[in-house]
Amino acid sequence: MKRNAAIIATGQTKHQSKRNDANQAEMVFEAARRALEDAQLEMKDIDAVITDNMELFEGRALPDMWVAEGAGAYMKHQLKIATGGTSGSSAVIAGYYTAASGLFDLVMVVGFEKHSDGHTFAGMTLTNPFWDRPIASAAPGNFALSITEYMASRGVTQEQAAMVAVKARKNALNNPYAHLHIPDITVEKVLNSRMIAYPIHLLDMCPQSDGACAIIYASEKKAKEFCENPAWVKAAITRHDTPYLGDHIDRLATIRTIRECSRIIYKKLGITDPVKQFDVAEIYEPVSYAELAWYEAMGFCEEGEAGKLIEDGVTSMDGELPVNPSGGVLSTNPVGASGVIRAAEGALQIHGKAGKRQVPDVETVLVHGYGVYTWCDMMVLSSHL
Amino acid sequence: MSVNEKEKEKGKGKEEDEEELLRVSINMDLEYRWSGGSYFTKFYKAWKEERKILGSKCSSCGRVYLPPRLLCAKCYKKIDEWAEISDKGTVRAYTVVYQPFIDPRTGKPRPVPYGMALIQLDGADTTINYFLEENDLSKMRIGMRVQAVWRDEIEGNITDIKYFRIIEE
Amino acid sequence: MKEEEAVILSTRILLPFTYSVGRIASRFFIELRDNKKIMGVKCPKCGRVLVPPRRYCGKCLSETSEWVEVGDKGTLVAYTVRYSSSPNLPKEPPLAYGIIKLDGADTNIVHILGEVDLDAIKPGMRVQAVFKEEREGSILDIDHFKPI
Amino acid sequence: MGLPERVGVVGVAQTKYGLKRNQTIPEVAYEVVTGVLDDAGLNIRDIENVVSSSVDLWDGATASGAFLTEVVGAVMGSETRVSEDGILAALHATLNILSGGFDVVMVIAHCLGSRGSHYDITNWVFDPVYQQKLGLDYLSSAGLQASWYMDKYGLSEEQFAKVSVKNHKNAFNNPYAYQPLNISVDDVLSSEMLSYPIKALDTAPVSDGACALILASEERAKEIAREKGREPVWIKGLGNCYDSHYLGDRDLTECEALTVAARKAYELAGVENPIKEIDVAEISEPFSYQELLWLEGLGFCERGGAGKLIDEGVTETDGEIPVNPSGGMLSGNPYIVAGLTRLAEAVEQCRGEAGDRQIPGVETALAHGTTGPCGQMHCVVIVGR
Repeated sequence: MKRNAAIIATGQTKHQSKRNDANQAEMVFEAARRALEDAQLEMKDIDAVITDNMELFEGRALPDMWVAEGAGAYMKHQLKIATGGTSGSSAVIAGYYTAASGLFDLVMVVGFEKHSDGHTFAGMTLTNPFWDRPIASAAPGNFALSITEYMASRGVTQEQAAMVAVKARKNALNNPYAHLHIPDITVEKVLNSRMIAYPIHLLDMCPQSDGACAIIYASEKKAKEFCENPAWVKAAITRHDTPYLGDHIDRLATIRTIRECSRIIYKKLGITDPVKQFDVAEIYEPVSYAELAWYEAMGFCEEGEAGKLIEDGVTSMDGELPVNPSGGVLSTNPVGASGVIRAAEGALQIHGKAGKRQVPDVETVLVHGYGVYTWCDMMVLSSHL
Repeated sequence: MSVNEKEKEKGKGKEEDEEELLRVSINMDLEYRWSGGSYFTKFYKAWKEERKILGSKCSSCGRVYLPPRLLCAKCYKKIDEWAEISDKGTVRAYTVVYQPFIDPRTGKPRPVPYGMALIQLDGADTTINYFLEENDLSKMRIGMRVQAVWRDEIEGNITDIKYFRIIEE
Repeated sequence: MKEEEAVILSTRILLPFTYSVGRIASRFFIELRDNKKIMGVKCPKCGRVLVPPRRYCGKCLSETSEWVEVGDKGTLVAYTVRYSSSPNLPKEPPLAYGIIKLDGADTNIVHILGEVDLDAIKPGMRVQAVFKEEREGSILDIDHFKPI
Repeated sequence: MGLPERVGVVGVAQTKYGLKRNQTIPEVAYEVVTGVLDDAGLNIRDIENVVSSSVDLWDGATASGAFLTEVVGAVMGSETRVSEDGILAALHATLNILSGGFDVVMVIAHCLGSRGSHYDITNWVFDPVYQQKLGLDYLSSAGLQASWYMDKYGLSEEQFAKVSVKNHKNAFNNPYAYQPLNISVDDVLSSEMLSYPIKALDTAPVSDGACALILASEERAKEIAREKGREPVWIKGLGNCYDSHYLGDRDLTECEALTVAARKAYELAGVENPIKEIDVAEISEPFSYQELLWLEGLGFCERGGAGKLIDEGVTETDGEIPVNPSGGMLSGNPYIVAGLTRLAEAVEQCRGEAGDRQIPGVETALAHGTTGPCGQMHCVVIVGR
């Protein structure tokens, strides 16, 4: 990169299942206002706005035409990013390039989804009608398929997956913005929850949330002006793969996009032992099993050792590498916002503003976004320029 | 009840009880005309007229793809060969879906539960996700053999296959 | 390949959406529905009275809070007469739309013009809201604006 | 001031526009991908990132950018999608390069306008709270804008019709144009009234197609162009600006967002007097009156003065500022693609490779794209030699 940029502020709504009191644009407004307040900025200070969401989940064409006004885009550079489940993380990366372009100093990125307005699962089935649209079964069904393969190839158990679900929901109790707050969560409770698609129990799956999340980037020359501990972007990368579910045999175990992103980013930054060298990871785990698969792909453990990693508590709040102190996607999932939330939560850890979910002395954070069966975005944030 | 519904019940705020908050209903009814292009046209012609399943075969790496497609992404090469694929295959992954959701093709909920699998048809390098006749989990395993059960009337689209049936070989 | 040779699939996307309008628009619609009143909100920063009302002023991004009743009468700023049909039109074409500056508002409102000779519509003419008999709490509770 | 570094356009390709009712999205896209690689003399593996532009509701599928992943060579590659007019994808690709993130980026936009219903889809752009239920779409809202424009500045339907006559005539020189037509002002005036004052021949026909560009950093651009015996065409300035969504909030006759976008682009490009310094302009005009209104927003004349420009032949191919020698959108470019087509045309003009539509001695060209109803968002790009 020719220029640097840092995340200097964040803002999010209290994510919940149904926001009757606010429409889509108003939720975006809430998140944007909070991000401005976090940096003590006025909207006029912002040079560019990037929005993202999933159009067919709420049935909108060019939804930014309506909602970007809530993000303060009036008379500014604005554009909307949409790449499926990775929309949020793609918008985060787009914001980074915008802030590092030398043309804009302060860039607002806002992602949102208002599932209660729409039909998320229906939207997910709108694949190629010549092929699998009549069969496509949205996130639970699609994941369930890949999970039966994954369990067979790696010997992961339902109990181990449930431990991931429990970790996420326990962490969420420390996050006032998280959607699900389930104080009495236990492995038994997860395993006894309703089966939505074998072997996924209801509590193995992410919720569907109404929510918005904003981050503000600053260029190198402005970052220190508005933020004591800017979260500098050290690397960002995207890898996509073919768009048919059936192309990806043993998808979770192989997930070559995450492996490739990790390999490139780790090489660039000299990361040889991610569990030791990252202080926090905020990763995109729509289902408990995915987090285990991503551990392997991200090199947090040896192949097939993900179950042991969660059992040993390595990724819990007091472990060596806390994964998703925010509660993760398993606790909060407004899809278009989820990738932005990962970056916001990662940045909050570096800002030292993560409240009860703060991990001490955070210097390096891994941020990850996931969508469209296998697509991957990755970013590393650091307290050091 | 889903997590969302449960939470809604529990978390019904005081404010919401006192305050009338409105919604507007707008029904989406959009019609689209999709062309099969060169590859789905060839595929469904063979499917309808000869009851054959054809995969796109990359002449460079030899991979056989379902669904048929314009090019092999691995070789970045346009595909012009075809390979005949069996309607029998091996289950690589399976599930039973219990979660209901609206099918946007009809605007109505899709009936649940249903069995579904990723099936590697004999002769293909990729899998097809499709319904299983069976929806009893205890009868499913990875590696089991299945065969397509076709409808009597073949119209030339994917739903001409009713489902895949578990077979013994 | 000739067009008629391609396999064609006609698909529909059928989904019943319900959009929450939010607290501010709810109040606006309730006033339309229950009291046949048209309400705006005032931006605390720039002082504009925004009609229809919203939670934030798009120009200042400040939160609005002060309610102001505006008139049900106003002045036509611009219009069109829509002739070509579309399933989305709330009335059969030809259908006139107007951009209307309501008395006391700083922004305009777009709505349908009715009880009007389509050839005699002129910018600058005075118009007044005509409410539906059966009102449900939506922008269509105003049936149309008529010339006065 | 100028751009921090130079970014060059080293490849352009367009499909012939028209009804491609027998083709799929990958097929339409593949034509311009191979075309643009060939034009630039590059291999698909030379492309470091792809910025595509498409919209789910136009494509009729969720995350429909995925239909491109294989054909743009982004399987295990880097790709993102901007859901706007394609010119914004080019703008975003420019930021990608300026940031130093990539040296060679492909930009591609596609739209099969004939796949869905234009009236239906554009109705879903309007906010569901106040505007969508009124049945507004791009056509009715354009009628409001056009009649207001006539009323305020005294323009006439004849002047709008002249734009349509000019552009359909220009299209005869453009092998990619869909509808070159020999029509008279009377033909336009007597064509079917769609939404007063807009008549059938005042509107862009429904069409299908795609357009692609390759952008590169200064050094790479020079190398790539040298191989083809060319100089790169440089991005000299760009600006993009978003306006309020509610039609009632905007003075639709002033197109303020365009003025702001143009000012930014001119500042970067060092343009002080556009009509003197710009040799040719390609402007997105889905409706004939918009070419005139946008000319005012772009500062080619005083407010209300564009009628005189068309009356006096200033915007004809032999006039002082030829506008849309390609035939423009009125001769048939789909939404989403249109702005990128304008940029491709501007580049061809600067190269001197625009064939029969070439304006002699072009040094500096302007390309314009717009998204949303009544030009809610505008993007201006200045390119030059």
